[in-house]
Amino acid sequence: MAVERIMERYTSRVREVTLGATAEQGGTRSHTITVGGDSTLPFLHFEGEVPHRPVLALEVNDVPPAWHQLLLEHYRDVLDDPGAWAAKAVRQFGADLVCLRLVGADPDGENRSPEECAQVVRRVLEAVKVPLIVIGCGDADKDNEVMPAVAEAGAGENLLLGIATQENYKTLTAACMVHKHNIIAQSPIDINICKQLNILISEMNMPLDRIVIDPTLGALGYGIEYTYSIMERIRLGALGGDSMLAMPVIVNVGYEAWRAKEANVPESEFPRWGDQPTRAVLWEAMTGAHGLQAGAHIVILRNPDALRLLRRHIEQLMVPNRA
Amino acid sequence: MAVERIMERYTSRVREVTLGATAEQGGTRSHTITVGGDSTLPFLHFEGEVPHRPVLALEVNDVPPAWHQLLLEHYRDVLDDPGAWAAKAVRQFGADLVCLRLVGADPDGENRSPEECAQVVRRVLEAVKVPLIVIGCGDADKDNEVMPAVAEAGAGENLLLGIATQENYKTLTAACMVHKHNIIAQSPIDINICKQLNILISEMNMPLDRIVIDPTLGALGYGIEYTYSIMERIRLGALGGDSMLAMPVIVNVGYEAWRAKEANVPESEFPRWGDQPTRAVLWEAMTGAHGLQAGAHIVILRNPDALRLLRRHIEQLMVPNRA
Amino acid sequence: MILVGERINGMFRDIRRAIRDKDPGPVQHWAKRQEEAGADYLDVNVGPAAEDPVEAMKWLVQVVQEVTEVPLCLDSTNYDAIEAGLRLCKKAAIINSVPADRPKIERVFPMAKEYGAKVIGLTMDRKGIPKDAEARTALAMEIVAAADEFGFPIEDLFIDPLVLPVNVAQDHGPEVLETIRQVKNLASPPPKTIIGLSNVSQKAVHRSLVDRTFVAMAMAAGLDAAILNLDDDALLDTIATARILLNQDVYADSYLKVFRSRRR
Amino acid sequence: MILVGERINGMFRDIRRAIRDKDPGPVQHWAKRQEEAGADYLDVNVGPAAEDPVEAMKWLVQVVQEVTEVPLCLDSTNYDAIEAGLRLCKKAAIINSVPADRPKIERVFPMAKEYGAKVIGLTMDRKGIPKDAEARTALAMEIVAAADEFGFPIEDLFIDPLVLPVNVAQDHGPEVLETIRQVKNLASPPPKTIIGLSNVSQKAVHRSLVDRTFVAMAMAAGLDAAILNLDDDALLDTIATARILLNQDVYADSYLKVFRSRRR
Repeated sequence: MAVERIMERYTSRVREVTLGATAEQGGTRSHTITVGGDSTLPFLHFEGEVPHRPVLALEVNDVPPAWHQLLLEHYRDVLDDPGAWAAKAVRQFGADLVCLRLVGADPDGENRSPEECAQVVRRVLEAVKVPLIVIGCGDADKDNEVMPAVAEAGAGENLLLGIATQENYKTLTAACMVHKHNIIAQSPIDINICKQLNILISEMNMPLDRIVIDPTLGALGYGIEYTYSIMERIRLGALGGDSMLAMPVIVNVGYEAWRAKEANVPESEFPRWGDQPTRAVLWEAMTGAHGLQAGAHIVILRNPDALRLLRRHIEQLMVPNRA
Repeated sequence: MAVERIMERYTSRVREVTLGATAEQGGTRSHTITVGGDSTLPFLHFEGEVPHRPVLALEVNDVPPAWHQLLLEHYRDVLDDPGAWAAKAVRQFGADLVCLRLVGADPDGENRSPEECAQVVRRVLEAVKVPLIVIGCGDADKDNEVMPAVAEAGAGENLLLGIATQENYKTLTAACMVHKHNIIAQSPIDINICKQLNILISEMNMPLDRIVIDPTLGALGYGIEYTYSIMERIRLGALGGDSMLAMPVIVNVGYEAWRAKEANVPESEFPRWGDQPTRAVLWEAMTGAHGLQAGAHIVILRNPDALRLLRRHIEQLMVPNRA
Repeated sequence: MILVGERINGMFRDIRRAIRDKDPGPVQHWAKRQEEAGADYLDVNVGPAAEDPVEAMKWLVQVVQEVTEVPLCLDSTNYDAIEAGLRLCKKAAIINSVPADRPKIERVFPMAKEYGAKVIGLTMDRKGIPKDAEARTALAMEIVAAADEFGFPIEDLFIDPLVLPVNVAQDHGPEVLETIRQVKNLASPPPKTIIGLSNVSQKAVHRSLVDRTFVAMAMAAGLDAAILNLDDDALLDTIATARILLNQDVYADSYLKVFRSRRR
Repeated sequence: MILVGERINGMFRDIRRAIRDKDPGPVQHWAKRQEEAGADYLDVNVGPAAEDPVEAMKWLVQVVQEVTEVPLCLDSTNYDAIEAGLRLCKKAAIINSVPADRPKIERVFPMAKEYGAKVIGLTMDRKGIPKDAEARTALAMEIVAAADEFGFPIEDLFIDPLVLPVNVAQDHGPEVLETIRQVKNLASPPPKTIIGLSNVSQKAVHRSLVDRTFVAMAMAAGLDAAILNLDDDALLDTIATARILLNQDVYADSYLKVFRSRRR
């Protein structure tokens, strides 16, 4: 019996966003990276186009982070030098891009000045030639001082800057508009706030093709199913013509996966959970794989071993499965 | 096989309106007449109550009318005296009430003064002791002069005065309110205007139980089916709880039936239509019977022979048909 | 449309305080005000904060009945509170509500029969509120069957398909509308349908617009009753207009005014 | 919802004069204005008074297309006028309309195929507009069958169940809503449904209220398109809200603004 192949026809597609700028575009990157453009659900090549493979970023901090030993081992030689750290992430571990997190700006931590932060960004831009993501320390007021300086320091480089939230998006949006960067719009696993934030940012006249959605991924075991349903609705919205949801999606997998007890506790504490190093890698990789299945275009990781696993996974997912 | 008897249950009923006032009520009538109160469609005694039998009025004019010979024959001896005419209508022909039409007020006719008209009303009130209906000449401006005088002349008698229309209802309503009469609210075979007019009248603070609906009956052969559907909807509205449609209904059958060619043309002109006198009586009686079936509570007639036929018909319709 | 005023509810601060301080003022204010706006029933809910729900319900019922004869809709998950209220009700009340949960069904229907009360049945069970219309209707069917079993008249049963806020559970909206449509086919005569309208706009902007748009849609699907904000004139105008468009009231140019003043 | 702007119609005095005087001003004013309000199509009707409907239609189509790229809905009972208009249309148009009347069907569907136009089919025949939903749906079925026979894609067929003024034909309202519901079951894929919304409030008071209440009800029944007054902001807000409540657009606090600006 012949099986009828039911295919969906979508009217729209996810918008493309390009990160980085080459010399002729006014920047210093060796190449640009374009994400998005999908005209179907993730990896359903037989139904529509998935023109760009998802990209993987490794996280770099401006100060040595309080990460798990297992992670720190990979970066021990470069923890004091974000430029060297970024270079290692790209050259040794094969990251498509670098996500620089300016933890040092935190007023409860080192409380670095905007100029110091801008200096770090310059350093990293010199050290690597891939497009750059820069994320603030998370303190809204401080980020509103730091990020404009970062945007200025990176002028011409077409950075991806974050993180804009519904409560705090105006300063960052303005900085991105003035210096022509892209913006990460983050919502707390809530499609309505996600859409509303995109509207608010676009109402400041930010072009829609310079916004990337961070839907706030839950890690494996921590609400990952709920994130999936939100991300699926975002994609369906985009495919159905909702221009305020038709942005590429970024997910912060390293950060979320390592917040989970399952990635951190030693085997001695939960013998039945098995070897912790293996488990931690898998926890991060599986969280990332889930993000891809749900529609992520940029995945931020911490563990180079997780990156390696995901890289192979993406290759398989991108094999055409057209009818 | 047992047949299931499906019965409707209505939540409301037609409002009762009482016409006339006895001495102890401040008037001079020998009795009052109450119409309405139905809690079902016309004559479905098995479904609800039909507490009052419909009543029949005969039309009396204040000046000799240009009626068909056949009609005039019945009234030849009283045409010049509305009081005597009314008395004949009641005593000889058995009318339940008299409908005095003040044709003489017409500015294009005798153009009688309000006081002259009031005088006629007084004369008729003296001549008969049944409740009285008084209708103006049809000229809106003139009726607005005449009817207040009539209302004053009939103060205490709880008359039924007409005709209020959507374009001209305020003066008559005010007169009815001041002198405590009932009002006829006429609409042109249009349930929406019918309802709207009742609303307008009631917004002047006229009590709803002093309004009688004249839906403008079409004669047999002249849109009678359409009138039926409007009257049916009025009744269904009343039974369904629409207080602005829950008024008793009056129909002007004599006037309408005699406007029809079928009542008037001699047999010589249309031999196949048969004997004109018989035909004219039947035309009026059938139009009246239709009005009753459609839900009329007061039927105004001209021909005493038609009245006699309808009287017998009503007796049969009022035989209980409860299960 | 049967309109149930939502305002006498301990969720509102003034009513919560009134219950705490035994101050009849705010309660009677809203009782009168909702009556004037045309309430067919007044919902009475002691709120989650009431210390003694039974006493609070008794007090509310008494205080409300001092100023109005509009019948009540006793709204509580505490059936002792409801029963205490029913004992005091001068007119046949509505019990709000019972889910498709057997022990609660067994408590509610006999009580409703004893006091001649109507009942609101919720399309939810112990597992919660299902999303799709079929599952909601199946739960409604369970309640209809239970009513039948207890000899409770189906015309006195209101099925509430449970409206959820549009800004967090948008996909429930069409399912609720479809449930209303399906429930009208469950029995002959069918049960009535009712919704807690204001839920749909909870924490949304343009609350009145959302409420009145949804009520028109629900009325088109066959809605019989709603618990709602009678202080919202635009909402009442929409209901009046929907009734006209559904041919439930006869159109007249003054239909809005007539609808507003129908209780006076 | 596919929104068709109703304003370029010789029934309106300014357009009638514009056609008579060959003055493009009012026509182009309304073309731009309706485009800005979010029109997906612009209805173009020369009106009953046009001396030469064919020439008038050609002129209207040309004049409108000078200022906007919004596709057109050619509205006439004169099929020569429609064909003359189709020849000039730069984008696929809608033919408004064909009744369930064989000679007209035989004229319209081949013409629609030739010009790649969509078609509005009316649920009426030579005998007029039936009252009840079943008879309306039966006429819709005839048109669907005809479309099929002529190899016309059902997705490009709009069924218009013919809304009548509420103040003279109130009993048609619920039948129209039921027809919309039934038509969606006539084929797979089903034909689309469309109404001439402003008809419902013709000569009624509170026109905007009546229009927007009815459109919400019709959307709940499955309406796909409407020919309407795009100058009515409250109406557009209701449509935006109904789309949210039907889960057709994702809710965001700014949804009204987004809906209004979706074409800009």
